Amino acid sequence: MTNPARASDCILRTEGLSKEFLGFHAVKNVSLNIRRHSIHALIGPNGAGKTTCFNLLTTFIPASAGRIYYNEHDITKSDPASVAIGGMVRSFQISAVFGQMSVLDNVRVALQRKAGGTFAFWRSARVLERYTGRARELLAAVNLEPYANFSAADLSYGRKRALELATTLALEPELILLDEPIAGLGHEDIGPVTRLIAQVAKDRTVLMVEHNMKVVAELCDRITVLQAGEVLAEGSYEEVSNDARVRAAYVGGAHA
Amino acid sequence: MPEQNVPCLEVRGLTGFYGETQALHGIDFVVQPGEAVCLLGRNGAGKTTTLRAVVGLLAKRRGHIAIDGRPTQGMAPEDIARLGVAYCPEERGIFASLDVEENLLLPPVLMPGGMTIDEIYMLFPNLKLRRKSPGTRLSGGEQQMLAIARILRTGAKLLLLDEPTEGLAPVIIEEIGEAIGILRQRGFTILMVEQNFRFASGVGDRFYVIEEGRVAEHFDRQTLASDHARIEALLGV
Amino acid sequence: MTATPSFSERHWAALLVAGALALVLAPFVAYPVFLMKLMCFALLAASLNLMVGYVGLLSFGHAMFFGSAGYATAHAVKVWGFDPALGVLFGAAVAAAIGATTGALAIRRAGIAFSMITLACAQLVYFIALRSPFTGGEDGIQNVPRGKLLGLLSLQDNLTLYYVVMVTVVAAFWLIWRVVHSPFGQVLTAIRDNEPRAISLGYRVNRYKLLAFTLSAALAGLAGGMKSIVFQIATLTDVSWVTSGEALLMGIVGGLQTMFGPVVGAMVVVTMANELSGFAEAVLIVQGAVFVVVVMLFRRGIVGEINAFLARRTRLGNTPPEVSSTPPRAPRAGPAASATAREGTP
Amino acid sequence: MPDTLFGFPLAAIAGQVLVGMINGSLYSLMSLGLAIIFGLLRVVNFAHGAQYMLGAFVAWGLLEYLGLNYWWALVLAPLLVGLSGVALERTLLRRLYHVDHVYALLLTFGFALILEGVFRYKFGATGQPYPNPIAGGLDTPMAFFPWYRLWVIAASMGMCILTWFVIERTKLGSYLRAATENPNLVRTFGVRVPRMLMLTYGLGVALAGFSGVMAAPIYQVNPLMGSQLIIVVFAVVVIGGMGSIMGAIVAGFGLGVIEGITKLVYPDGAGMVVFVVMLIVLAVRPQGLFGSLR
Amino acid sequence: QISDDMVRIGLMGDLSGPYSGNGGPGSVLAAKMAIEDFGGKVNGKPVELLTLDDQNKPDVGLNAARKWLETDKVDAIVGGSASSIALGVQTLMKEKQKPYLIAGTVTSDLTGKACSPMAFQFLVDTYSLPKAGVQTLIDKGIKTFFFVTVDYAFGTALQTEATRFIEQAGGKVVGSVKHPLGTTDFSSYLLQAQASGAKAIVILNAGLDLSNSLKQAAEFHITKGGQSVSVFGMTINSVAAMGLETAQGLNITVPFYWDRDEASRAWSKRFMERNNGVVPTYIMAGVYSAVTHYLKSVQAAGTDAGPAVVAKMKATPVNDFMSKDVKIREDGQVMRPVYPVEVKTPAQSKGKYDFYTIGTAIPAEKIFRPLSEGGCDFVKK
Ligand SMILES: Nc1ncnc2c1ncn2[C@@H]1O[C@H](COP(=O)(O)OP(=O)(O)OP(=O)(O)O)[C@@H](O)[C@H]1O
Ligand SMILES: Nc1ncnc2c1ncn2[C@@H]1O[C@H](COP(=O)(O)OP(=O)(O)OP(=O)(O)O)[C@@H](O)[C@H]1O
Ligand SMILES: CC(C)C[C@H](N)C(=O)O
Ligand SMILES: [Mg+2]
Ligand SMILES: [Mg+2]
Repeated sequence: MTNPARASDCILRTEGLSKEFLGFHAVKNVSLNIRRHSIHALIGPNGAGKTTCFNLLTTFIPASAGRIYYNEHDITKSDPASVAIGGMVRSFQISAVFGQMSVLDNVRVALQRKAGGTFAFWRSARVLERYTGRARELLAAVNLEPYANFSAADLSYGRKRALELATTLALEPELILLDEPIAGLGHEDIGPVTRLIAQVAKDRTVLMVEHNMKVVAELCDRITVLQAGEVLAEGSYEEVSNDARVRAAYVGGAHA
Repeated sequence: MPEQNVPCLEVRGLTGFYGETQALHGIDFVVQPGEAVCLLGRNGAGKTTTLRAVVGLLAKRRGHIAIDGRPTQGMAPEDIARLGVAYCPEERGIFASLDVEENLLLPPVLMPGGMTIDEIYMLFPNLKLRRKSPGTRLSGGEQQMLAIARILRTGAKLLLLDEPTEGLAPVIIEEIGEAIGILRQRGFTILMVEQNFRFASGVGDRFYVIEEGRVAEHFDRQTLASDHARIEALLGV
Repeated sequence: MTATPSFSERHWAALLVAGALALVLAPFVAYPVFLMKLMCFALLAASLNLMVGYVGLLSFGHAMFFGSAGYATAHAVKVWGFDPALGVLFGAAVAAAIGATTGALAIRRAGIAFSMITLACAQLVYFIALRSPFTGGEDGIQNVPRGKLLGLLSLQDNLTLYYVVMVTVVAAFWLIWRVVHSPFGQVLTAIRDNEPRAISLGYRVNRYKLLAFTLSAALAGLAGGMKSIVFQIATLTDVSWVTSGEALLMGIVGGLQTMFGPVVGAMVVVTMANELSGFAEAVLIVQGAVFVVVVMLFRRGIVGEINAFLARRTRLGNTPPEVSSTPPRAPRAGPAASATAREGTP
Repeated sequence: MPDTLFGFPLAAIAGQVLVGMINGSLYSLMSLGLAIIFGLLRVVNFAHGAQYMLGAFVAWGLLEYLGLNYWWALVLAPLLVGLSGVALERTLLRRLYHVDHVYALLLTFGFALILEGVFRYKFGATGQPYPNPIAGGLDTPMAFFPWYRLWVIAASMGMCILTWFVIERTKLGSYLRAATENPNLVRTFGVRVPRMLMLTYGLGVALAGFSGVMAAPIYQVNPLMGSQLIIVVFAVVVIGGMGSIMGAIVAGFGLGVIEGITKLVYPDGAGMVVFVVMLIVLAVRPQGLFGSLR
Repeated sequence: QISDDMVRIGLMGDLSGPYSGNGGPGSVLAAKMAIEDFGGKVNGKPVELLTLDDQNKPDVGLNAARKWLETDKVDAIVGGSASSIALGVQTLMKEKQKPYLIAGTVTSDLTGKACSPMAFQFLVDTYSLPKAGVQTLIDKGIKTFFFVTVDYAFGTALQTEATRFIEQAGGKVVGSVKHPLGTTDFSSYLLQAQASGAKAIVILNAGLDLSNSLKQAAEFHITKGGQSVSVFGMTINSVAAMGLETAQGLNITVPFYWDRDEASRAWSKRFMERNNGVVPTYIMAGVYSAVTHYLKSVQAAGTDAGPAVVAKMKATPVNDFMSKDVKIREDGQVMRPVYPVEVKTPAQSKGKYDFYTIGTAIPAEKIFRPLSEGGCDFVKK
């Protein structure tokens, strides 16, 4: 299923990625090929190792075996901050915003990282004004402009998700990793967030974990199904959803 | 509905506060013994808060709550629990310092009639596999299973489940639906908060829609079939 | 920034002018040595506050910076014949070096563990001070000459020294204010708020924390160095955990996460100790009681409570609710944290 | 049998190991109490030293005013000190569980200052002597080992094992551990959590009181005895791993012995060796020997 | 003339710590008694007593002394606890030209290397204490010594002087170990001393430290191998603290013992009545002596100006219940005789504080360091 010949098309590639927790193999020999400018989904039953994969890819935890190549650079031994600096940014399953800061500052903190000068303790915070314009643009893109001066903690769940996306985008990542972006959202929010993801995915690559098959079907170009830490199947939504093994392991009978 | 016997849970004019802000503005509903009742509603409507008020975790609550006819105003959570109520919280509340099995065995058995460990493992084989793993090392979905499994042992007759299917794979959701069916056969009463309407409509007898801390709508399974359009509009499904 | 109280610029200007005037006139009203002591402790408390209030890490070992800088300055000035200014800077540099070393160990842990590690490091420094020959053990380094500032201005006179100390302390406070309101300060806030998220944005958080810790140590050292010049003695008291505790008490009484809390706290605590001097046990009892009362009744501290009060008033007056002088929120093991724990900190 | 080892007289080594074990006993008992309280309540009980001192004073008071001997004190003093802990928990500490843990630390710190101050006010900083309840000793050719000190070692070990068993191997222990993490949730299971936390604090404090009684005949009964010990014990707790019961016990005895040996090899370093060990351990294992990086 | 119409005496001591039994509150009482006995007034001007707990911390003592002199107009400071503090205060008093009446702190540097024209040593020092002690031990045929020493100015000075005496007498110091002030557990130090095999284990500390170390020495049977435990200086409160059972047989020298003669018994009786029946130490007696002599000199000089009073004090012999016609040497040493005493066995003791068998007085010239050896800079050679 993997095709090393076209490796250069891939922004992110793993070879035999494995993770063992005290004798328990959470991820076994997973080889992923994430094509540039695609939306790629990672699905699978609970405990299949999806989140662990994310943690491995972003080097939040070290791999037990295998290699990770990001733009053909080996980042297996890197650290999370460097990975982010390199252009691969993740979001968290539980919404992650800086609650005590204003919505605008949330985005500016990200812009600031990109621009540097973050150790400048002798300079006035006013130098950050120069990021305000760009920050507002980003907020506008996710319909958060009106809330720019709100404390992030006061936002509703859906808006926090949107803010998180805006913050992530501020770093202009090449590759965005989203862990269950839809989970916990009310029905009325699912549509907008789905559209938002589709929108930000332009010119970038997205790798996401999601249980909501409707959303996966709508968004994703390619799907990898994990089961018990191993790749069970890979392909387009049609291919995967018609795979008998996948249906047995994940989708279940009622969902045709 | 047979109204003469005492309801398993009765809530009248329930108001509740987080500090200064009011989250519940007078909620009324009843749950009869053996029923499965669903609370629906948008994010932030007050569903979780309602459950927390019932189990006594919401300190600032006013109004009437009675379990099997016994008012619980002013009672501590542990005393309410002893009336036969068990709660599975939204954020799961798995204990990191206990392994899976310890988590499972933690809640004391309140009354006879709960499931046995073997039955539980049959229902959730993942848990058996990860039996000795620290509770919070489980995947998100596994933790959800554990949280539900944990209260099935206690024999509590009234189960409060807050979004039991969040983050679960479709197959597992199906299994949970079956489990709820089994529980009802055994005479358990279930009050559940659900965002997954498809799932809820499969298992619930009656539905309350909560909006801004009030009950905005109430319907039952019959209506669900007959008045589909209205409900779709209501919930934006 | 969260710590800026919301009342208007004009109020602030008036307050600053009044404060400046008070500082200039104070030595004519009060005993200058007492005032200098007060300022040194205010700076110590403020440096600690930088860690506790703005980085969210409670150091229980700030005395190690304060005290070792005291020794370094005393030694440099007395034995090597350094100029007092140079001596104090040397003290601050030594403190910064100790800060960088201990910080590298301590910042790897958060919350209570961080506090315990700093406490233990401080205790190690204490024992070194107790045993090593150059500190004079129990005797301390005594008879430290006050000398001449830059070889010109004799500091023998209390009043002269007072103004020198005052200018230094004001400058140091300005620096703290600047740090908090700088791009760097912004990053610190973000890290305190949500560390995993800050990492995922590409911040190497430990470096920021370490820099903050080192800065804080240097400032504590500055205070300690000056104190040894003022009192002409460097002793074990200044490296002992009691001093760390007092610095913390000042911060808490005045209000963490506020700029002037440490000043007010130092005023209260130092005055109290002064009034009760001669009754060591009474000092203990009163300090203990103050801790208990503040913790139980007004956790925001004096300045924090005032800010909150002003904020409430302005909010009624329809200005946007920009203020929060909430007590610091360090990482906790609450339900929310345990839910995120697996995601955030594998 | 050679009478020196690495150039040090064997008698001296044996003596220092014994002394180390005695100190280690107290370190273990004290850090055990701290570990229980920290592990379960997430409270760094800064008053632990003061409560240890209280234990010693209660023992002394029982003897002085009521004529009750050591063995009575060994039972009564921990009980009384534990009750005082319960009172503190009920009236003040309990209200701080919902705010940052730092405040509980500060509260107990303040409480410790008050206790120490009051006792200094009442009794001065001069110690009160407490008679040795078991006279005599084991006379070996190497050194003379007083019975009482040997008893302290044995009794502490017994107490440590008992406590460890209760917390790690019983149902009560798992309630306690769960209640630490999410007390409210455990309450909804029908477990009386507030009462449990209160008793836990009482138990931890009683251990401090017990250590105090143990220490009384060895050291003087002195208002300062607690604050002198507590900081070292904190280091022991950090080395063992905060909140780890096994860690507290192992690190306590281990460090006692290491300290004893250091007194012989490099006396000037004896006061610091605990802290040096701590730094080394932290550099290698930030969470401490038995701690988890939770 | 009396400055600001008031004579203010500051009494500094360890009022609550390990040395509080030696001086502490008892010294305060002694100073009060001295002022009362003097009539509460000098030349019609009231005498005021200020007290301070220096907590044995140099910074506390020094800061307070500075404040006393700079803002509270204190005319003289009396007392002392730890030598480390005294050395600092000494410098300050020299700078401010105010009399410093030392009674309670004993490093011999105060009249030697660090001497000051404004200072007086009213009692013994770290030269005189071991001088007799070493001789006693050497006379018993003891040749090897091991020190357990408190680690600060006092202990260091005591050990240096003792070592010199021992070496002069042909003895040998085989080792020593230092402990911090306020140690509670001495067992490891003692075991080390025991393992050294030295014939005499000498404890060079004071106050609480001293009673603790001696008690633990007994507990560990340190002397079972034929070694002996000795001390060179000790105040009577330590004997009370450790009990005669432990202290019996120790030989020390003291400048005062309550039961020595009629005058000392009479004064001590008055003192004990006001001190809960607790016996005065020689330090407390010394404070009384110092305050009395100071007030007399102020009266005679007609002023409280430092240099004038100091001149008067040095010119006048000290006369009180402790001592008769005792001169003050140029370097400030009060040349009083000292008494060798041996601690009684419990059987010998007949009353509550019947602790010592007292020997014949050693004249001051025999026991204090000769002026020429002190190295005091302002003393004319
Ligand atoms: N730190 C860890 N220690 C031990 N086991 C772990 C750890 N992290 C994850 N696991 C185990 O690895 C397996 C994979 O977990 P992971 O979180 O990757 O699942 P997932 O696919 O994200 O599932 P879900 O959809 O439920 O979130 C699970 O069985 C989990 O228990
Ligand atoms: N701890 C809290 N402090 C303050 N306000 C809260 C707290 N928890 C909930 N709220 C507020 O109370 C209201 C009701 O919240 P609740 O959690 O009951 O909603 P919900 O219906 O369960 O929503 P969801 O579907 O997102 O879980 C919301 O407006 C929410 O912001
Ligand atoms: C004999 C002692 C009271 C002497 C005192 N401890 C000193 O430091 O000088
Ligand atoms: Mg997951
Ligand atoms: Mg909810």
